[in-house]
Amino acid sequence: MIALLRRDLALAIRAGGGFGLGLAFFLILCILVPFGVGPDSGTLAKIAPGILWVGALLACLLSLDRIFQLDFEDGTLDLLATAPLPLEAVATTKALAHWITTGLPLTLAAAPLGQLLNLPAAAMPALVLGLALGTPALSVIGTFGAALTVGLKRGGLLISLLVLPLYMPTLLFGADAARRGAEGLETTTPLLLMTGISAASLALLPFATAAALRMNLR
Amino acid sequence: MIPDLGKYQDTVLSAYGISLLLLAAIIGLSIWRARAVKRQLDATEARTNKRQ
Amino acid sequence: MEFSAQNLACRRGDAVVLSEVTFAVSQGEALILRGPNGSGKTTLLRCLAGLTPAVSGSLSFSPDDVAYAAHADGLKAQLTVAETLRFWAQVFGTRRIEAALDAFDLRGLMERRTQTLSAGQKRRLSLARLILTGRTLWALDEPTVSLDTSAVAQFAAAVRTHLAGGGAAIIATHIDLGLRDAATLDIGQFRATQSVAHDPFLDEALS
Amino acid sequence: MSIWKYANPTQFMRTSAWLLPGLSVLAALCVATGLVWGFFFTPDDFRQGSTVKIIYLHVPSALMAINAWLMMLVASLIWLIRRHHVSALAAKAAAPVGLVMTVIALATGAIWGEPMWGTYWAWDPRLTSFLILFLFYLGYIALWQAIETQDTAADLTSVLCLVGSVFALLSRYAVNFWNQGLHQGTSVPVATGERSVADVFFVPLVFSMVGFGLLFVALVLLRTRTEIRSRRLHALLARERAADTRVAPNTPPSESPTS
Repeated sequence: MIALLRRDLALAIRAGGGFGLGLAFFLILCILVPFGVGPDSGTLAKIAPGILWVGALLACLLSLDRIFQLDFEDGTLDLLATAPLPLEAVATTKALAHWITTGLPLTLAAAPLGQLLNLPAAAMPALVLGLALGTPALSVIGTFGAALTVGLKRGGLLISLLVLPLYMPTLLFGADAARRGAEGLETTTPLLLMTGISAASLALLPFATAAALRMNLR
Repeated sequence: MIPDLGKYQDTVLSAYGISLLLLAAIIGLSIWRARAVKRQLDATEARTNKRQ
Repeated sequence: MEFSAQNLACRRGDAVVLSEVTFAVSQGEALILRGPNGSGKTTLLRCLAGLTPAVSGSLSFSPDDVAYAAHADGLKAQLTVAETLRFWAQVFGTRRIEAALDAFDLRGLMERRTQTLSAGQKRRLSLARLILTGRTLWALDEPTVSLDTSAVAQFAAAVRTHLAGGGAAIIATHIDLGLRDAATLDIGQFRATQSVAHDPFLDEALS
Repeated sequence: MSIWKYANPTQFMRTSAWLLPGLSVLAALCVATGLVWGFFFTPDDFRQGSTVKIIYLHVPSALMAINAWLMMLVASLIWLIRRHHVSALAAKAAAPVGLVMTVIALATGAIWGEPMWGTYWAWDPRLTSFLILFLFYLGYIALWQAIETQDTAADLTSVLCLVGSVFALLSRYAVNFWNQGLHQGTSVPVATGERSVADVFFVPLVFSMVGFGLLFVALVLLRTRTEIRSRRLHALLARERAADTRVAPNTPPSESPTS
């Protein structure tokens, strides 16, 4: 497992632009929104948590089809499937690698980039905590979507359609927690519910992902 | 014959209109596809039976 | 220990391609699969490797004994030769990669990135991986594609040492590898008679 | 052999052949009675006026939108466990019908809400969860189209349906959390059984609900038969192609690996 994780991270850094892709997209978003919505800090502050959450979601969606597609095309996936490593472990490791290159940098960058959107200070903790707890679910669910569409020609678009509804609970709870944080309300309940979803996804989805991979390699 | 629907006349009619249109669409599409596939299947079977 | 299959049926996509496949390979022996393209050599090898479950029939060994090598090399362009071999060594739990390096004379290329290697060198690297798997049965699909004569000789030597060490090999290839007592098996004879025989949709009564 | 004998294509085709006409007529009758009775012969509601008549479309279609997904879930499970082709094809056949039911529920819900909410779309939690269900249907149908090998398509869509159902349920409650909601109470809460709808409105509602249910079953039977015939068509064409390649002199084994 560690070998696969180290290999994926090394590959991400050397070829796939590594941490940069998600961050670049996030930066672009945080710059474009004020241009589009206008500099009035009142409206910006109100929509900042939601925009940051949607940005994190879209950044994840962007990099999903690369999770298995590259390994499928050069034959590595076949070799991994016949290796002693169970496919469930491969799925979890791939999700972790995706989170480290996409989810983690976004969580860390959310607060500083939030300043561009006049993110109210009160919303900061709930937003960052929410992203920290929510983005792993986005990666695990995304890996499941990637496994469903590995080997398909125009898989990228299809993944977004398949994964979007699966992202809804995490997005709804995460954005809600961030908005409550901004208004100074209690945020523990949405955060706890979202963590529950993340934990359940992390525990159960790799089995569905492995099953989907086996079906696709058949 | 249309009952007096009061000021919500167009609301109710549009709801019924759209729904019946959608129902007709799915029913029509299903029947049309059923016939098309049946025609193709019969043609292919005629051809393959002739070849055996 | 003998690796055998009894009336195996294998499918490719929706269609059953092979039926009643029966063969046996004992340790120290090699079996060469012959047959025109599309006759199902790859399908059979993927079935033995456990990638596609057999439609029917039985195997006397489990996929965990099989080291599979497909057409595609399965190499990452940005990794160096050493990193690739070390990765597969860790995955298969073997410690030292020297045996693989020497078998295909890759010592000189250790720090070279795979993308800078020639097709023949890449092929030798992907075959070197087999030695790291430590698995007894090698299932190889057209291994000598893009190899020059000296590389083919190297590959044949590696197979011989594997067989001498108590291993077995099933190789789909068109060229003569010079393995002395290798049996051959013509896949054409196992072509499934009605190629979609098991498809319930072909029931005569159903029309 | 219990009901599984209905799952093999030949038996299913024979049984559905005599079932379909009767069922379609019955469905048409029930839907017609429910809608005509509800539309022409029920009084206006004192608060909502005549818009209450939309209930005869909104409630049945919403109910069927959810039941369609449940039926697909059961069919997917049957496919994964017993590998019966008919149940996989029934799930594939039901998806578009479920999609249309969801769209009808969304459209009628939005139109019905417009006079009270002032806008067509007020992000009401229940309507929003139907919007999410709509996305699930779209993804499911798109996945079926995207994969050539039918058996792999059946496998993958079944897994998507299982995972999707869990997340659909989660979304249903996440949406409530996210917005209190303007939707009126459940008119026919299946769980508790008591109803907030006066008798005079209730009987036609039952008719149209039964009607929509029968219509759904009839459509699924029809579409499943078409899917079976389409699979048979492709199988015949595949066999024809295979026969042709065997007859034609097979090409000399070239070095390029294509088997």
